[in-house]
Amino acid sequence: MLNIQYFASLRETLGRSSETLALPEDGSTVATLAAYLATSRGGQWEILLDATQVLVAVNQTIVDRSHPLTGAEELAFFPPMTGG
Amino acid sequence: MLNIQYFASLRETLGRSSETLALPEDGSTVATLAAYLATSRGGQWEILLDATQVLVAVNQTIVDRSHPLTGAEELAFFPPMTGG
Amino acid sequence: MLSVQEADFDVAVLYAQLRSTAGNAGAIVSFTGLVREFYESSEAGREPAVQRLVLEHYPGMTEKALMVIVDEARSRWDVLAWQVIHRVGPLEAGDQIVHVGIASTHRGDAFAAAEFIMDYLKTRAPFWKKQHTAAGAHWIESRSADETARARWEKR
Amino acid sequence: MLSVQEADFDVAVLYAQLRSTAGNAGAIVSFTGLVREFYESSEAGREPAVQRLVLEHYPGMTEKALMVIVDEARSRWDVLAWQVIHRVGPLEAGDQIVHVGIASTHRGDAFAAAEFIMDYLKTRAPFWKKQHTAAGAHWIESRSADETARARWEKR
Repeated sequence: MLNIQYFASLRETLGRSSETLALPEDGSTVATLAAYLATSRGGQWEILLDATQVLVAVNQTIVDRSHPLTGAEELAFFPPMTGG
Repeated sequence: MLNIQYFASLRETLGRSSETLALPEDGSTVATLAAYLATSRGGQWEILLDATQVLVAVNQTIVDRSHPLTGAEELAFFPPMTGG
Repeated sequence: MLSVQEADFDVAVLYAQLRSTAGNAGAIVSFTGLVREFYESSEAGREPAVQRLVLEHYPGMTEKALMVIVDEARSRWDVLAWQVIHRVGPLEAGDQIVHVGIASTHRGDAFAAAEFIMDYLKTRAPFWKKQHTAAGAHWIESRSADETARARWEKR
Repeated sequence: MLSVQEADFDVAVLYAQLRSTAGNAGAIVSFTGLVREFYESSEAGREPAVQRLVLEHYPGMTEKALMVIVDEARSRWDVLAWQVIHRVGPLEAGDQIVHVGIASTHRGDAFAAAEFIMDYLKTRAPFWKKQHTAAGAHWIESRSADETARARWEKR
């Protein structure tokens, strides 16, 4: 199962902080998973398609959208960081 | 009168920390004053001719050798700085 | 020494620790970030006074991301001792928010390592700031200046 | 705040002063230089352990030269508050020798102003170090690396 977390403004926009999800059939990369979530849920979820507004970490490391998924990852979606 | 000071290794090399001197006839710039001291005193004083080893301040500001002198200045000769 | 914490930190204690563990260091550079009362907006000039700032992070990933940044700094420069402290949770104007301390043999390395860590921390460590003002609450947007500052460290 | 003094300084007190006078600063950078036990020689590798260092300066000109450097830094960057402390007289290995503290709105300005002041101080302020070791005493020679560090700030 994928363990997905949402942070900061994205968590508030989507109204969700985490969820557990089986890897969808066409979810072989971060990009296809984001597309699956955006199209199957619609509305605010379409923000996941915007790669400049939504960053992705797989197993706590930031990755490109082309990063492959096996379905056993800890995934996180979040806006650009504003620490320091 | 010129009030001349010598600092650090230069003070030790020349065996002198300060002196008061009337502006020599041909001492219209720092360069000609240094040449006057080097040639009239000879020996270790010739180090004053070396503009990379001996820096000059007039009235407490570092100047080029071409800086003009009126004869009423506070002058200082010293090696490159090594503070900090 | 790496710490992500709600508690405030004491720069005096951090400096003493760094100095005592730094061996034969010739240079100590420390950076402390403070919560500013006003935040500039690129569009609208000054925004309302910040009454409170709340810092959220991604526990687990935060420490990992900071260690990657520190390790990269240590591989590029001579770092004899280091400290990275970042606070999370509620903060007020004037509060200390982040601290980076670097001890090195020479000053150039100490300055570069400290500034590198801050520039990467700003854009690569999972922290987010929410600003609470009299006019309401909103998330602070990332500044392109921060990404520009980070990008100049990229190796060509 | 500028001081040329024989006495040691307390970085904790300096930080507290800088923070309290800095107004709405977002960034505080401090640099502290320490006397290193060994000095490298470009030719002969490591030299004998330093037992004592004596710092000479040119009273009057020193303060003037440091103010010129600080004023130039303030004209180039946003500096809300600043401190430059330089010790003179006898020092031992591990002793604090120089401190530069800068408070600024943003971190880039604080880092740049502090490093600029240090690079100019090293090559443009009239301080000279004499090193006393078991093998005798000698004046420390200026390092070309310090002049290179300073020259990169020159405006083209």
